[in-house]
Amino acid sequence: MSETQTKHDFEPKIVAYVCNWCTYLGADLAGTNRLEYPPNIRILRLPCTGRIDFNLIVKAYEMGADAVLVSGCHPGDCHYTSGNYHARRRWMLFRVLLEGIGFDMRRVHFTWISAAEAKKFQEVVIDITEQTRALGPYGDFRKLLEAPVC
Amino acid sequence: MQIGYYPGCALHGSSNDYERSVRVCLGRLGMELRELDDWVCCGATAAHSLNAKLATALPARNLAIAERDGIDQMLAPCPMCSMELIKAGQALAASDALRREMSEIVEQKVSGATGVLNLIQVFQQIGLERIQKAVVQPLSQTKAACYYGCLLVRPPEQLRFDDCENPTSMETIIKALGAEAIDWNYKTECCGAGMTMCNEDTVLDLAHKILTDVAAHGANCVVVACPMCHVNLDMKQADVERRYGVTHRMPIYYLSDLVGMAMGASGAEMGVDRHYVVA
Amino acid sequence: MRPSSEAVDMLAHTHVTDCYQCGKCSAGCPVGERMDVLPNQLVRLVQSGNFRRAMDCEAIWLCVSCQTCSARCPKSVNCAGVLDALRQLAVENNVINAAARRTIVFQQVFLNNIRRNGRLNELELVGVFKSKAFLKDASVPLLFKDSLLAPKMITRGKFHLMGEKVKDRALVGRIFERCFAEGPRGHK
Amino acid sequence: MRIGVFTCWCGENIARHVDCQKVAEAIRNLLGVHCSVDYKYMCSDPGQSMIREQIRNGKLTGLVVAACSPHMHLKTFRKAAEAEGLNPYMVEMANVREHCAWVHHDREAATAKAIDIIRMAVAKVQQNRPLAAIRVPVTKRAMVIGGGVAGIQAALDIADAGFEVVLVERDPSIGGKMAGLSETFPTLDCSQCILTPRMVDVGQHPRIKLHTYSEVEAVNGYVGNFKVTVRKKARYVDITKCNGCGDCWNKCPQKKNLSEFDFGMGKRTAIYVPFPQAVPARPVIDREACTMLLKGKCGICAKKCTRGAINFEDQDQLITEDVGAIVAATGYKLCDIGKDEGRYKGYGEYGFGRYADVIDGLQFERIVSASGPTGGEIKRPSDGKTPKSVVFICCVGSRDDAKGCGYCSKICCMYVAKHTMLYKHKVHDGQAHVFYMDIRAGGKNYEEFVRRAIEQDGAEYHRGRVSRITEHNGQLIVRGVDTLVGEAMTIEADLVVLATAMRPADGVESLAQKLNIGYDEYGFLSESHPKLRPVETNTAGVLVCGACQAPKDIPESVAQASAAAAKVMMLFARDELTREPEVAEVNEQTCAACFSCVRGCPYKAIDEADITDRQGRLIKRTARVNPGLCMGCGTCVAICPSKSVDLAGFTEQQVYAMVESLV
Ligand SMILES: Cc1cc2nc3c(=O)[nH]c(=O)nc-3n(C[C@H](O)[C@H](O)[C@H](O)COP(=O)(O)OP(=O)(O)OC[C@H]3O[C@@H](n4cnc5c(N)ncnc54)[C@H](O)[C@@H]3O)c2cc1C
Ligand SMILES: Cc1cc2nc3c(=O)[nH]c(=O)nc-3n(C[C@H](O)[C@H](O)[C@H](O)COP(=O)(O)OP(=O)(O)OC[C@H]3O[C@@H](n4cnc5c(N)ncnc54)[C@H](O)[C@@H]3O)c2cc1C
Ligand code: SF4
Ligand code: SF4
Ligand code: SF4
Ligand code: SF4
Ligand code: SF4
Ligand code: SF4
Ligand code: SF4
Ligand code: SF4
Repeated sequence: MSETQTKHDFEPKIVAYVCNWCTYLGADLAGTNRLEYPPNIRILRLPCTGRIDFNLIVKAYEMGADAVLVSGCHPGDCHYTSGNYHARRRWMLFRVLLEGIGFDMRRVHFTWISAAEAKKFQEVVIDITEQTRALGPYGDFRKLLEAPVC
Repeated sequence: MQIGYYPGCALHGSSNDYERSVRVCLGRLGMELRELDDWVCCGATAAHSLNAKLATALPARNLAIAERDGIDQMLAPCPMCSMELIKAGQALAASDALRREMSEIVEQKVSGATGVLNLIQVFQQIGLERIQKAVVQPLSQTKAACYYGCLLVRPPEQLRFDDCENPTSMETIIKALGAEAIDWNYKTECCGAGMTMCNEDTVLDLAHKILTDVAAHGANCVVVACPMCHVNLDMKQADVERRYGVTHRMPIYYLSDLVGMAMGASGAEMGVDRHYVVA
Repeated sequence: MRPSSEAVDMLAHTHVTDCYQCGKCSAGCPVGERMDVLPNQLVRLVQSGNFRRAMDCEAIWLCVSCQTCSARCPKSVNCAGVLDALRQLAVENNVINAAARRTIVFQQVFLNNIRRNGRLNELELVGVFKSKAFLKDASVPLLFKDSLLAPKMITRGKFHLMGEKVKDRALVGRIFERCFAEGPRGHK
Repeated sequence: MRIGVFTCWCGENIARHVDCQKVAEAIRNLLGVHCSVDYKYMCSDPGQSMIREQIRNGKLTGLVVAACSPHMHLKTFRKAAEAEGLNPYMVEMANVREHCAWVHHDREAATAKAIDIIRMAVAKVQQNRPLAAIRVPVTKRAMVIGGGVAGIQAALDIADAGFEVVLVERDPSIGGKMAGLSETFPTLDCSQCILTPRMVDVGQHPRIKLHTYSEVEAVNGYVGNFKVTVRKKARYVDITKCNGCGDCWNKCPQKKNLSEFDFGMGKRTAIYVPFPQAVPARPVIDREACTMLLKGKCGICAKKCTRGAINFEDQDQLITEDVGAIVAATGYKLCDIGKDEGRYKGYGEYGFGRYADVIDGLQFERIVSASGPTGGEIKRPSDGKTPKSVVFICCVGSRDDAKGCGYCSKICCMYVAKHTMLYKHKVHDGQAHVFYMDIRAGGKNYEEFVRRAIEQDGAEYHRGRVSRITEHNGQLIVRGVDTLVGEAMTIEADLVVLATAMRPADGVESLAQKLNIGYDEYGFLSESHPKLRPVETNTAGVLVCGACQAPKDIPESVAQASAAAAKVMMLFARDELTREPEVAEVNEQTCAACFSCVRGCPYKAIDEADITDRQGRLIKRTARVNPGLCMGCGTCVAICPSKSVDLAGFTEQQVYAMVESLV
């Protein structure tokens, strides 16, 4: 991404890790219902949010993502009984960790979107894209990587 | 043993027979009462009907005095007082903001940590065994109906005292005195205490129901631990009889009366001669 | 305070919407038979916003605050607290059932008595109450009602003729002042 | 790798907003891509033929179909590949329809995104490995836990379909609650008349093995291959020798024990059969009541028994059963409102347990039942008097958040109506009163049934709850309210029957943990989906039916039981189960044996294992995934601190390759 890009014409890159059984299907339904949203998002299908560890999230920023979305089933609705419960617990730790190293928390989003919530999927994507567009490119992430980690 | 003592207006007023009974009885059991210095009225029904803040502030003043004087447990023989003190204490303990506000209003630091006990709980602390040992005149002729009224057990979440639908703690004490405790229906039914002055109809009706059920279940006296219950059942009994054209002649004792008499005190010593209905 | 279900919720520390109208409160109320509007109906009136009827009834003044209704409510609605709140709102909005005046006068006299003495002076209470109630209701018999009892009470030592007073009455006065500072109910 | 990429136009659906030719062009130059073509309808016959031809001719080793959602057609294209000898797990889809063409209208941006999506899929396929579907054999034998009407129905259905069934019942006889009911709504047919023949069928069925007086101790294994340990409690009677003559129990001097079957309304001896129609009709000795077992004195029954069936030395036995599927049908109990039980609070105000004439619904069933302790004559427990006024109270313990139970028990409205009718049919000059909050009678002929109770049999219904029951001279005083007239009311009753809440049977939580299935906050077993998978659980091969899943009446319990049986038969219709091979595997060399994964796995699919040398000496410990149990959620992968677990199909390499392709 060129340094001269202004915030105005900046097109953020957003990576979404989603659960195969809910949010992925929610996105499918958004398609079936022709609910338009900005094309900045790239969806990676995983069996369950339980599969997502934070290295994956960090990896996305490393590859130039300006924001990351993690989305799975509503609490209690997990296809795998309690996979998303484990995910939630880990994210809580992850959050503390990220905040600790000075990570910009406005660039990571966790939501629950069920297979029926096409509208919600659309709204979330629009919302995140706009927010990230306003924030500008996440150039600072490189600096974070280079900073000494205890 | 020493314990803090909050008599409340009733025990220093028309129910001074109750105060005397409590003092004599607990004295005999070696329990010394340390009266709260310069205590104020708890506000009773009037405060919480008319001004919510006052309903906390008045009890808070008393709790503040107790805390200042290092009293960590006190007896409030009137259940109305004890409920108001407990409610205020719990509200204070739960809220930092309220503690600050109330400390300002009553001009004294108050945290709500003081334990408030009713008369039955004090007997429980003394211990059944100790009471039993002190009994010299078992009350073998007594068939008592224990009457708790409403405020000894309700609201249950706050008072956390006995089973609020079928309390038995008074019966346990009565039995230890060699008396019989009969089972009856209206142990926790209200006698209309707060309405004595302004709605006599209600009070007489409730008292009548209670006295009738007591008699129907074969009791020869009623035991209470509340000054208001005593007023309504004892002082007003003649009115009940006149109104409903019946004769109850049912003596009403304070729990401490029976404990005292079982320990050998005379009726006069316990103040029983000052009751309206005499056995 | 304007009557609203939020106001009642706030004053009673409860949620009136939780009530599903089972009537258990009314079934157990010791004075239910005398009430013109039953406790469950009062909760319903609050739910549906019909405050005039709820405040104007006699029932809220017949309630003896025994807490039976709240203790047994399957939805943990503080029904006794709702009646308490309705009483406060009724006084504040001056919608008071005629039959209830006496009760309010009594409570006001009671508080004044404490404000002055710090403790209750029963003789003064009875005296003032009876003259006030007399003025308001003109119910002459009431004036003499307990006078039948009074002599007996005195002979039995049940009345302190002088009554007790606390030492620091000035402080009691200040406590009252502070509690009434934000209005007669103690809050805005 | 030789990857073929096939971009579909989906008619106009994709092509309208994505320039498919441009996409195919852009992809052609990617590393590993052998060919890249676009076509109008990939899923059509000609489309699939073209793909197969390319696989054959181009010797493709990987396939990406850029088209619709994988939930739509991944299976289709994997099948096509398999037909050409290409491992189906070398096929991936790129979702350029639902996630791209249908939601973006800017053609240029949509085309760019489509290219990105396909690049991710190509990157993934490059890391794919051929996988073989996991095949597991099926033990065609089922276990049913709980022998109430639901368990009986499930067992008979499965056995009649030709499979063996092991039925485990905790009590000495099967039959459950229904065996003790009088007549049943909405038809009022005699409960025992319709149930006992079914019980006999179970007892005599050549393919049903019955373990009564037994409980499940442990469950191991996975769908198709469970190993269940059953504890057979000491019965002190050898039922293979016993012929049920009754000489023993007729002579037993310990006659004053409360009968469980009569819910305490009748008495039984220390050696007893729970009821005459019991299956098996063999006695059991109550070890808490028999003086021989307690104090070593008596032994009369053993002397009377001509067949030498009594054995005071009997011990509990553990038996292992191999089964392929398990049906839980453990039913319900009525809550005890006499005392506080954990989260549930008692009803001191109703005096249950204090007043003899305040009873619950099941006790009333025994009083009206022809086989009951009163021979079907309605007599009240305290003094045997015929009650002339009976008050029935609905929703006791149900719909009462304050007492800890917010749900509706669903059947009581119906059985209360039934009780008022049965009462009126037996006591013509009696009056039944009902206090209710709402009448819930949503079944075939149910509303009509309730109306009949009111219109024909004169039951008086009062809308309102009861606040207090007291007793006066042998009369119960019921204080309630009729909110419809707005009046508190008092009824003097000779008998009060409480419709108490239905709760799951005792011990169901521990059974659920053994079976690794869920249960709700009240302890009812959880179905997999309330509408679409109502008898399945989240553990493959474990089914639920009857009142253990939620309050239910007999018709519903039986319908569910047959549904559960059908699911079992579906499983047994195959010799082998194939399971998606997308399961986890532990790298045992690097595993640090921290066992975080063991604790984290929602399916208990990971075990702790020892690696030993040939002499049996421990080399190291490791985690090991049981591929039969693993459902492929990937939780363990994310948890493992040493990165020693990986999930086939979604390996670290695959996922990272996808992210990296996004640069
Ligand atoms: C008062 C009353 C009247 C009713 N009247 C009617 C009616 O008229 N019509 C109608 O349709 N329905 C009626 N019902 C409902 C009916 O009783 C139930 O629908 C039915 O009994 C449910 O059957 P079930 O097999 O699921 O449970 P249950 O009958 O409870 O059977 C469960 C069985 O599992 C056993 N068990 C429990 N735990 C274990 C364990 N861990 N291991 C092994 N075994 C175990 C139990 O011992 C029992 O034998 C009535 C219910 C009540 C309370
Ligand atoms: C307003 C409303 C809201 C509802 N909401 C819910 C809800 O939130 N949750 C819920 O669980 N349930 C709900 N339901 C109930 C739900 O709709 C039904 O339970 C369910 O649809 C029944 O499914 P079915 O297959 O039995 O019948 P149907 O859905 O009616 O399907 C029957 C099919 O058979 C076809 N058919 C009919 N006759 C013939 C014939 N002679 N030959 C060939 N085909 C024929 C029909 O065309 C139809 O396709 C609701 C119902 C209503 C009315
Ligand atoms: S008992 Fe509670 S839920 Fe029932 S009517 Fe009264 S307030 Fe409402
Ligand atoms: S608190 Fe009032 S309304 Fe409630 S039961 Fe008692 S008297 Fe009735
Ligand atoms: S006497 Fe023996 S054979 Fe007869 S029922 Fe008893 S145990 Fe069985
Ligand atoms: S040994 Fe036990 S079971 Fe047998 S007859 Fe004696 S008491 Fe009854
Ligand atoms: S079925 Fe009827 S009686 Fe039973 S809980 Fe539900 S509403 Fe109450
Ligand atoms: S007909 Fe429908 S709306 Fe009416 S009671 Fe039945 S379920 Fe409810
Ligand atoms: S989490 Fe990783 S290191 Fe720990 S036991 Fe499991 S596989 Fe081994
Ligand atoms: S993938 Fe999920 S089910 Fe499989 S072993 Fe790992 S955590 Fe358990």
